[in-house]
Amino acid sequence: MNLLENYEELVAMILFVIGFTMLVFSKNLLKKIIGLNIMDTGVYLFLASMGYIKDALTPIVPAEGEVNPMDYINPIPSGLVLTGIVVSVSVSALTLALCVRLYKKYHTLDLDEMYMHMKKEEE
Amino acid sequence: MMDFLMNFPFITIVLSLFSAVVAFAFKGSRARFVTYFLLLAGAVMSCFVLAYNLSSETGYFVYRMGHYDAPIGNEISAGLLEPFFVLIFEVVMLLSVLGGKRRIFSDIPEEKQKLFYVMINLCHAALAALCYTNDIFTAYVFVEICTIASCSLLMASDKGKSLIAATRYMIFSLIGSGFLLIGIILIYSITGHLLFTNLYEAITLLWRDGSYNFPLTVAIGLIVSGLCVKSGLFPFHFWMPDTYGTATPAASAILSGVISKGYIFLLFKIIFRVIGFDVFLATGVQNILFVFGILGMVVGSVSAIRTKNIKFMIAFSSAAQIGYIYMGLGLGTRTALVASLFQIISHSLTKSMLFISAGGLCDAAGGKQDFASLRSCAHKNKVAGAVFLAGALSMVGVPIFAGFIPKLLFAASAFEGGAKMFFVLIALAVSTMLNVMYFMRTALTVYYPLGAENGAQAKTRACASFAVCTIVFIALNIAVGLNSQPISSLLEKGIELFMNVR
Amino acid sequence: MELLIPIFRMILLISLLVCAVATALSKKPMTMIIIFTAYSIIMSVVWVLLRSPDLAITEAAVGAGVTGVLFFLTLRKLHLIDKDKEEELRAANESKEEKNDEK
Amino acid sequence: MMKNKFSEKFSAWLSGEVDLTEKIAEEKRTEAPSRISKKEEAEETKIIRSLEKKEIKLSFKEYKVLSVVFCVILIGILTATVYFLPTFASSDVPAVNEVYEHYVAQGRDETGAVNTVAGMILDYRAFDTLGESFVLFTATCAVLILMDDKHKKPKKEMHETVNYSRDPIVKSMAAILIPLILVFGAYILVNGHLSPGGGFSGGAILGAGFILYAMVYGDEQALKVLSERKIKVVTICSLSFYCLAKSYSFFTGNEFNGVHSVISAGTPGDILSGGLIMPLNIAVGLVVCCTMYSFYMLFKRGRMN
Repeated sequence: MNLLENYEELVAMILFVIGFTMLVFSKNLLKKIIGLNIMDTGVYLFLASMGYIKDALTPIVPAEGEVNPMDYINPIPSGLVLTGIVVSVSVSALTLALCVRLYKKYHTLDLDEMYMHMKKEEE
Repeated sequence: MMDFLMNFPFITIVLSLFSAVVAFAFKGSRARFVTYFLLLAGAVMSCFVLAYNLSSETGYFVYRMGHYDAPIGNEISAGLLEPFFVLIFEVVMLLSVLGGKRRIFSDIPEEKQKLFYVMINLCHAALAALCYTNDIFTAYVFVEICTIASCSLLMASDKGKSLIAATRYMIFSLIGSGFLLIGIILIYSITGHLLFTNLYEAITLLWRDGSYNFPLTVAIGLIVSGLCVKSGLFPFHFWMPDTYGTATPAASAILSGVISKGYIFLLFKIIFRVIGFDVFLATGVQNILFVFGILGMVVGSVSAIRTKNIKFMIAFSSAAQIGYIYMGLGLGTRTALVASLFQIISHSLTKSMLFISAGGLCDAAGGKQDFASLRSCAHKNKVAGAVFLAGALSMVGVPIFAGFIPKLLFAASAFEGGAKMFFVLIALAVSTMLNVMYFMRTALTVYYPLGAENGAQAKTRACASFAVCTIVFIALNIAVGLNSQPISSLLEKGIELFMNVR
Repeated sequence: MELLIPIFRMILLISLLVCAVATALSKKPMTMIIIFTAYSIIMSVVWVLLRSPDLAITEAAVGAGVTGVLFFLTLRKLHLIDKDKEEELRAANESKEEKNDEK
Repeated sequence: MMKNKFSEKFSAWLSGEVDLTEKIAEEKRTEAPSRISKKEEAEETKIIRSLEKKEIKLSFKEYKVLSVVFCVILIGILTATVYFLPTFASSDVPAVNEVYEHYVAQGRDETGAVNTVAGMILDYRAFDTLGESFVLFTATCAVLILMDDKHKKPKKEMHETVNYSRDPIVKSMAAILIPLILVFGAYILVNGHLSPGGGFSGGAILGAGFILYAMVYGDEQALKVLSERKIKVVTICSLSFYCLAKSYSFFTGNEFNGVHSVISAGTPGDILSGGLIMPLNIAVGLVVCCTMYSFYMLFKRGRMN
């Protein structure tokens, strides 16, 4: 119940907002893509810090014997983040490819400028 | 033996994923037939699942994906609504792909047509998974597949315009995905569950307890707004005209008729099965949806009047129609919810029909989309003109067509809505008026009597698959319009299941 | 030792924030991407501190490795790297000329 | 007069010539309705276009202001949310519940995987992971749609790449590093159920190794080793295997089908244990590796051959 104790989550949320701002505001398409990546890592950091337990170990259990769950961190967020990282790399590859094609066509990375070029072309 | 039918939802999903790989392995146009076959098979399987659920006692079953039960493993579930909507989506996709076949050949470079069909398979898989899933993170993964695949449908046309539209669509979709993801994770962090059933229990308890009400409200708001951005509710509808206007007709029909509806269905499922409708009403998010829905209805229609491009007009009309759906959700009464679901069905059927027929009209006008060059082109392509007229009548809400029923239900539900009644009725009246205006204008334009100067032009022959598909579209539309009673009672039962059976 | 780890964690988090802001503010695409790669590497160390080595390996290979390579290839396709180089070369030449003049 | 004007306007709009909102164009038309010379028409369209442009700019501006406000609100809301969330690193959070306990305490015996994360993503929640590998497949197809210029004539690259294989430092370093990277990737891939890592990390490392190979020895050489055909075959086989294997385990997972899975978990800790986890890890790893490598090739060359 405290902002100072939850500093990890706070940083994650700030990263999310920075990324989001870049994704929405910046005119440069490359910057938008980087913003997307930062936004996603912010979310993943938030998720992974939810699974962290103080003084607990990596969830690789010994091959034999009883296992006390409290000795290990929560494996669920790790699995979800793993999925998320792969999703975000595929999305950024696709967006980068779009970016290359658009630059070849319009010689700019600004979406508004491209729009203008397109209008001109139509006329 | 009957129990074997319970495997069908999972078979639909995995088979369509598998068929995407198979279509990728094939050379040339054989990928097309894989897609047709899969959509047909999917539709048949959905029929069986629906029949099974209608005949069974509970009308609902949960299927384990793996060897472990609910909180540990993953599962999918099917009630009455899920197979019904999957069936509608499959039929619309099949008809759009068949009807837009000729334009797919002419719009998309030959070597990319195979990949276009691969993407349709993936869209199909993702939509089926979105409808059937019972796990919130699985829903996110398949939302991403749906996003990438639908963006690829757009950019397959390989023109500068469609690439820009695809980029815009992608950016809006990614904003939506970001919101959805962080909402899901907030919910996970305060409940510790990912499966719908357990989430519902945990959230109901938490809400009664009251300790996490603020994060819960924020999470619900983020999930709802993420899916709203993706489906194009009013303040986020900027991407719609470009996206739907520049794609090949089959792609725009699928994007507007199926994919945005898939997101809306997921939203319904999350609201009823995860959040619980009582908690959702208590957060007050539905009032925001109501306001934006009504604004969307009016603003979308006004924009549709102002535009000069037929496809942009249909796209803006889409924005208006999606406003209806959210308005129903915002009203929150039982009749309004049925009306919203009915609106999803009728809009899905009608809008894809309009896009396909607009493609035919534009072909007849020499590939141009503005009204001036579309003048009297319905005489050249009679089938497309007739279908467009039927679609317009359905959109406007003429009885016997499918579009009439949701408007009737909305008007009926307005009287249960208390203070919101006034706004609903006014918005319905204004929006219908505007609808009539722009569809009348289009119909008058395309049926403008042939003058001396353009009367001599040759008639373009409509290809057979186009004619058959569009006729099936009209037949379906009228069938839904005439048999509204069984469908709306099915929807009502489905909502009952959504709310009460877990 | 007990005290050092939280401090290390804080330092890493602050540098994450600094990197994120720096990417947002940088003008040259090249700088932007290099800082972003650094951001990914710091992130993978953060994963190790959060006891998720799976994520650390994946982030290092995917975030810093493959995504970085894809960004650089994009820059190369857009001929933005060469522009920077040309400018540098021009600047170097000018400074040389200035030196020559001074001589 | 007013009525007349409006009806004229309306009929013009009906026939698709003008928009109701375009006042200037409308007035011009009414001024000289009898003869519209080409020049005037051109001027008219110019005015309309400039108006449209202004409108676009204006809408972008409004949109920007809206998003600034939106972002500020977002920061506030999210910070407030963090304030209300459970404390970081404590074991008293909602996420530490029976699901977590089950995964850690019984995961080893039920799935046979010592690495709980691998057991979780490939057995308990395998449907997610199936979707995830298809995200990669979708992205590969999407990049192929965008970048594949196979059917156009290959253009000569403006800036010829430096051939690093002649550089003694790069060459000897690559000769040491590439086998190491590949072996490390394979190790992580195969040991996914025993140690940290698994399909995604191992596959990404393998892919990075192949990318390094292509960078040092040139694309042609790399394509001789890992050609387009091979990549296609490997991707298709791995994904099909994944689909079939998971269908089998989903199908047998439900009792009413009357079929029981014959795959046993094996002895935890052995290399051949964990049932389907190791083969699935390898399949996922191969898909990831091929995807990363084909991303590189498509971005670098614009084609895969």
